Amino acid sequence: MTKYLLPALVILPPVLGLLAAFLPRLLRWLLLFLTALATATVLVAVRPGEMMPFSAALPVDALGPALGLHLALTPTAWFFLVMSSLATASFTLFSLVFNDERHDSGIAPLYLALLGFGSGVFLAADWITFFVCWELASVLTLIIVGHRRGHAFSAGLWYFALSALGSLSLLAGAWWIALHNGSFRIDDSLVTLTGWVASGRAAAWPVLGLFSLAFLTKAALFPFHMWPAFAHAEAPDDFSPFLSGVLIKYGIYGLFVVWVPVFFHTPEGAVRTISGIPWPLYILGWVSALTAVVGTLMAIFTNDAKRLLAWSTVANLGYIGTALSAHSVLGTAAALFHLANHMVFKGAMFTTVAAVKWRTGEREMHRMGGLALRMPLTFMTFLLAIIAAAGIPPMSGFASKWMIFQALFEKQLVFQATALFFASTGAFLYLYRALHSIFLGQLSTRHEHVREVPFLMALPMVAFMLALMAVGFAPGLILKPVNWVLASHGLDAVRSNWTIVVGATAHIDFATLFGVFGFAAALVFLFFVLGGRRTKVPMMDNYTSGEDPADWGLTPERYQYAYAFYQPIRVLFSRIPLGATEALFARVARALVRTGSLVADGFASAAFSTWSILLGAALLILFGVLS
Amino acid sequence: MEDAVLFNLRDERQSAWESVLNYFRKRSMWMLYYCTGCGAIELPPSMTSRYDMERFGMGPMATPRQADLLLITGYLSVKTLKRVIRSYEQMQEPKYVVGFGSCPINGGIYWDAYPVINHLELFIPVDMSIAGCMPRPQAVLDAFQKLMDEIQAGKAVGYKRYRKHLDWYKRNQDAVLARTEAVLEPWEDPFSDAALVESLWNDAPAEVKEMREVRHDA
Amino acid sequence: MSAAVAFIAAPLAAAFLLPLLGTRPTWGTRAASLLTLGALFALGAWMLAGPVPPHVIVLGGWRAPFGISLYVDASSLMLVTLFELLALAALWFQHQHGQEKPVSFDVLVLVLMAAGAGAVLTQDLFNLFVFLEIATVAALALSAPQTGSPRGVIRYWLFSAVSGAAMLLGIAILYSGAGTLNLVDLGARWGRLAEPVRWLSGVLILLGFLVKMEIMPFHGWAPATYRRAPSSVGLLLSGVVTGLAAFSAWKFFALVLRGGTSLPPVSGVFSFSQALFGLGALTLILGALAMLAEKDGKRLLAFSTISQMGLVLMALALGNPRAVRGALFLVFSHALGKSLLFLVAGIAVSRTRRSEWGAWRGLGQSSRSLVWFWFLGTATVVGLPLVPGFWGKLSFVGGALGMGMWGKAGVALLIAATVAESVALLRVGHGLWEHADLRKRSGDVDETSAAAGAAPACKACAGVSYWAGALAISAGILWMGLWPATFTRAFADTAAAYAGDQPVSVVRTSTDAFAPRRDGQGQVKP
Amino acid sequence: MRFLNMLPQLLGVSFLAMGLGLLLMGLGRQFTARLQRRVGPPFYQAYLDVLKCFSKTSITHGFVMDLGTIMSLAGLIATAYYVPFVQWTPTGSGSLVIILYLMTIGYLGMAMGVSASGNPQAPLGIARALALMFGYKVPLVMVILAMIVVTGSSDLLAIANAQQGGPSNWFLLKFPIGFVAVEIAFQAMIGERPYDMMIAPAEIASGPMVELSGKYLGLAFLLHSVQLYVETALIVNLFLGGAANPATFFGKQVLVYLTSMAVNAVMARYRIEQGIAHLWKWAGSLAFIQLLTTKGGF
Repeated sequence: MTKYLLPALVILPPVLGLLAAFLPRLLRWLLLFLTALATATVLVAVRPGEMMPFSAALPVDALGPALGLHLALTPTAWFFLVMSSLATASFTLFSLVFNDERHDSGIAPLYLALLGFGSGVFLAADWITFFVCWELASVLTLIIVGHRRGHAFSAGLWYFALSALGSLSLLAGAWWIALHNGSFRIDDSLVTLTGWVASGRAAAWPVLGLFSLAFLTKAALFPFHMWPAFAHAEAPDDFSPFLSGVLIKYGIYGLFVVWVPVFFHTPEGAVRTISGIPWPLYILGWVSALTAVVGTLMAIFTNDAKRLLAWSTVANLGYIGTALSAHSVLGTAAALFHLANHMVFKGAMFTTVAAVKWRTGEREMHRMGGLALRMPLTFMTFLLAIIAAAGIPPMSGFASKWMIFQALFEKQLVFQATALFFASTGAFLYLYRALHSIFLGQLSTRHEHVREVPFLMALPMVAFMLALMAVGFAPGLILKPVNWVLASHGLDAVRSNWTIVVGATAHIDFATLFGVFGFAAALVFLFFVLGGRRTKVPMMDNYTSGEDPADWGLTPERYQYAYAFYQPIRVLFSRIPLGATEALFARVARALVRTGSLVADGFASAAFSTWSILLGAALLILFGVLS
Repeated sequence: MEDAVLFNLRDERQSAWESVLNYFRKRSMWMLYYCTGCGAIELPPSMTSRYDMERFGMGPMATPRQADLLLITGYLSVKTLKRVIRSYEQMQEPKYVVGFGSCPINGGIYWDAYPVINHLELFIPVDMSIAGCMPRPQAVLDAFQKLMDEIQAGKAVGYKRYRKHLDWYKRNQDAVLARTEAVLEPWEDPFSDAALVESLWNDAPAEVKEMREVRHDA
Repeated sequence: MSAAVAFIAAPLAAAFLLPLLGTRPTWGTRAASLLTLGALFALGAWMLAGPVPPHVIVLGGWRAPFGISLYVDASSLMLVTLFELLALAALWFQHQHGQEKPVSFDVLVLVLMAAGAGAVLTQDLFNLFVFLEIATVAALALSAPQTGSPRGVIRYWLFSAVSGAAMLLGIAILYSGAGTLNLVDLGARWGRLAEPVRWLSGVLILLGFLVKMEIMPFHGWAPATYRRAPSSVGLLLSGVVTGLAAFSAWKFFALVLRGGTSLPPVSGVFSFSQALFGLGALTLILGALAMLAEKDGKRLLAFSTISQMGLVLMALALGNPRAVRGALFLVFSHALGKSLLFLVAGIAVSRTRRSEWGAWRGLGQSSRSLVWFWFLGTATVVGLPLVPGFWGKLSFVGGALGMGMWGKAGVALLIAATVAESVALLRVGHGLWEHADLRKRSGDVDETSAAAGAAPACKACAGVSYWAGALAISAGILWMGLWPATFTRAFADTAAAYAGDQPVSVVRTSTDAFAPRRDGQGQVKP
Repeated sequence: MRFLNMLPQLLGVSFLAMGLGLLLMGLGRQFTARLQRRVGPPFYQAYLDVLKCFSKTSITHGFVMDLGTIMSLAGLIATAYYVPFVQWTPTGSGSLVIILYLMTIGYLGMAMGVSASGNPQAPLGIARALALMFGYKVPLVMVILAMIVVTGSSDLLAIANAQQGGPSNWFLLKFPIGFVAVEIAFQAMIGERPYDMMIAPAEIASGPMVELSGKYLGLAFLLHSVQLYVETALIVNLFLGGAANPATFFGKQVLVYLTSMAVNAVMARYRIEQGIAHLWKWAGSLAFIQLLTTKGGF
């Protein structure tokens, strides 16, 4: 029975997806939710060691290396799978209600299939299985994101083009190694690759580069950082949490799986180091830090709520990449920890934004405002999520950010740390902006009658809030599994218990942190109660220099500061070409199309063809005669 | 309990706790100055190094929400009255009003101008009026000192009067603010008619009247 | 097992007999031609169901190298069966959706099939040439538009004429040098030929193949022809004609040039295979780029074919077993996928009367199948996982990476071209899917498509032929994608045989029997 | 259990922070008055102001405003628990990362509370404050990183302990460039001129505080006082070697604050983008130089 559990995780959801295509709307989404829930339950119940690896050879002989469906539940895969399936279960519960008659995006069958291939990415034990799942997941994402119209499709296409570029490179890398060791198995090829790196073989670097291209594009690290802003923003609203919370982590999973063995298990001195760090990691560190900075700045300047969150995802992937590249136990653990946290808080944020859009139909932030009064639970979820996202104690995000900084301090990567602090401060800016523009300020008259989300939709939100607080209180909840992952890679554990984490230059008791904040809050609440009587006044009763707003036709919509919120910063950055990479890509695309049209129109002309055939033949013959 | 305090302001005895609070209130008066008239020119010297209002804990504030003290620094027209009332109502209790110069008292030299309000006390309670055209900073500071004494003594309770007799104040305000509405017909100027003003005063609650008499005596 | 002869004989016979039923198309003529193709497909399927031991059929009792010898094995049989399937789909589709054509159309398709099967099966270079020429002439006649500019066809004719002449010249030179035209025989003697002979004949014969495979810069005829020809003919051109050209080219490479890579570098600079590889790479990438810019749906598909053939040529030029296997896979997957795309394009064109893909927007709203089939075709052509193209590309990448810098550069180009190609094809697919109301809003409404969308004439409805063809092709795609083992094994066997293992040695023995006598004539130095 | 034992100390530090902060404010106003040749308010003026505020009635625009206001002061007070006072903190930890991030929750609370008021001038002020934060956080962090490199600890207690044994060991002498950078940043952190654009009473009606009345204003005052306490203590611990007794410690805090007030008294206000640019240009480059010379490379 357990033998077939792994393939069932991969194959059953797509089959169910096919089935779901013939079901009525509600049942489709119910099936999706139940599948996600079942996956999560199964994975939480098992331990990595208990699962037999699954292997079924595909009779494609005569290709050289054996092909087949090889699956294994390594601790790393288990960690990623548990985190992502728990998050996915919440997202799909939200989707179940979200996709009512009016909002049905019809993606449930594809979403189901995606769940299976997603699990396949984590479970794959050979590169071909990995590639197949990876590529099919990309295609499904393209369809899900792009099946709507106009913008959405170009967004999906951006995503797919980059993804295809990366995944084909991955395939090439896998082959490169397989040509030498005759195996597509991931562990075999990593052993070989590690050996190459250790022995200083030149081929190691292009192979590593080919692998990394796939992961870097998927993880949206610089200079591939622009696709989430399109794809995550244009995806169906209830799918964006999955896209941003789970799907983008495949890239980090790949980086983790390939880079950790290669750089932790090569002897000292085999790879040139910069600042005590192998040079590829050092470069990755800077690339990630740059990603964090650029993502943050773009998020500050955007006015579209989903786009803002997408850029925030990019920035967070930057943190994760920087942590991973610190080349230490602490950094690796911090990367995994932050990744898990990001799943929750970004999932929560996208979910709340989806809920708001569900109720109001708005996405542009300046068209909303004051919704905290109408959707208090959604507001609280968003608030806790941004506290976590900005890395503010006592929510979960602080714990992982603290570890990231500890890792950087340990290696004295102070300039990267500065970049991350910069990004982190910026994160506070754009997150507050989102909070303010959506939930605070004046309530638009159009949204007078907006109601809170229904119970089933609120359920995942409550789950997110609990998770954020629980992890903020006891980071050990995540750090214990992280330690298992580290152990499986032969690394030391992070020194921690449920609530205390020991870093390189300091240690923190998160329970105390939680407690003292609670105490301070209680004290201040006492002051608050002791103070004079307070009266609630209407929102438009404001200081207006003595003017009566009604006199000059002021409406709540106009009495809201939300558009071009950080104009001064924009002015400061007006000289810095933040959109340069995007423009460059667009320019390359235009040049390609121009070349294409030259080929299509020019080279295909009769004159050109005739002359080319005559000239070619003449030259060849002449050449032949001469020789 | 609040209401009990309000009943008879003459006979009110303040609790010890209230008098402690009043100490803080008098020692930290934050002003909102409504610089409509010439009195505004007296404030900078009062605030800056020469007379240094800050030594009494007084200072300017940006919005009525934060302020304790509303300064009406000169004449008021009908239109500015509307703003004054809104600002006054946005201030939080306890709050005090000080009228500068003759204009808030009786219109001063503008007493017969059509847009000018002659009796500020008809519309909002005034806790202290400073005679003069204009009063010099010495007089201004003197008035503040007196106001502080009254606060400590629990006598500067215009805000309570306003709350208690709100309907009377509102009626007066409405009567005059009606003139800010656009009209096509020329109207009788009610405030040039001393009889109307007097009739408004005749309807005044006793304790408001009494305040007026006290003022006149002074 | 001479049943394989039927693939050549039966369509030819049917083609001769068909006009007897009348020159105007009737129910009878249509049924007859379809039945012939159907029967041949069934025959192929039946033969493939059992084991197919490789064997040589010598026609007319003449032994090699003098007679027409056919070499039948699993791969060639599969290809021929596939051709029959495609022809069946194309012809039925034409009957139901295309403009009405005279019986000669059916005759031409049958002739094309006979020639195609002949070219795939034959072992003789001259026969190969003849079959290729017959196929070309048939295709040429098929693609002549009834109305509109014949420019494309004229260009096609020009190209085929020149290349045919060149090929014939090359064959003549080769014959004068080697004294045989049997491919295996030629292979045995190739190394002993004088260099100028090898060179001249090689260049001229390859020129013929290159033109038929639409390799740049000899592709000029293709886009114009595809655009003007009916979609069913596009299907045949793309699926059958290029496919058989590629397969024949491979035979020439594998049997005569012995693996392709064994060509000596010319003057120490450049070898044939490198030149071919370069041309293939150029075709691959430029074709894909052209797709990005192309506005016309059928020309887009033409460039896709061009690009794919570039890849096939690259793989053949590498000559590495993995690469060759990839090339064969690609020939199959391309034939399947492109046919599906042409079927969809055919429906789209017949509905909108426009071949610009921009005009096809929103068609998928009324019939979703167009989108799904387009998507499946795209997946097959660009090689998404679990469709045949994937196995082809997987194999190619493995083969190419083992070939040094050239191979690696080829892989890089493949990646770039695949991305460009998928973008171009997916864009069209999404256009099919897009809501019609969007079109109105964005302002690029054209009245033809709007009118067609409003009330499609019943002639333009997706009929049985479309569904049957598309489903059959999809089944083929899924079978090949999910169970590639059958094909891999067949390709491996064929490649091994061509590389000089037992099955072909039967033929070679017969060749060797004559070797001393020819040797005695002193034409060839041992 | 450990936490319960901690409670009295926490309470003490809470009042200490508020008390000393208010005292600093009073002294600062007195000092400014003296600079301007005025008598000025008494040194205990700030206490009077706060108590008066709490004695007044107030308005609220909804639960978010209450929540935000409470959250803001709670965040700052919690920060004070991690800032060493005379080489001691009630929590036993002086982690700089906690201090830097815990302070942020105060700002978030404030920002949330005031923007819930619905007055657009409040978020306008907050936007300026946050933009300014963008400006001063980076130089500050760079200097702190330089110290972490040297001391090998990100615990403020350890950093203060490393400077024991007389003024010659103070990091003021070891990191003179960094000290200048932090002083500039400090001016922006406490929002004094030339960096008081987020308040700008005549321009945006005191920005964040525009709708604060009564106890809300009182809490904002306390917030500012705790902020002053925390930030001056931060500088004292970072550069002036902490102190051996409370009086010395407070004396150093006063010194730091009065320096800043002296600058405040003679400067005019920057525009917001000028302010950020100035911070990045001067404080930023000084801090960068400091960090580069300390680390000796990237």
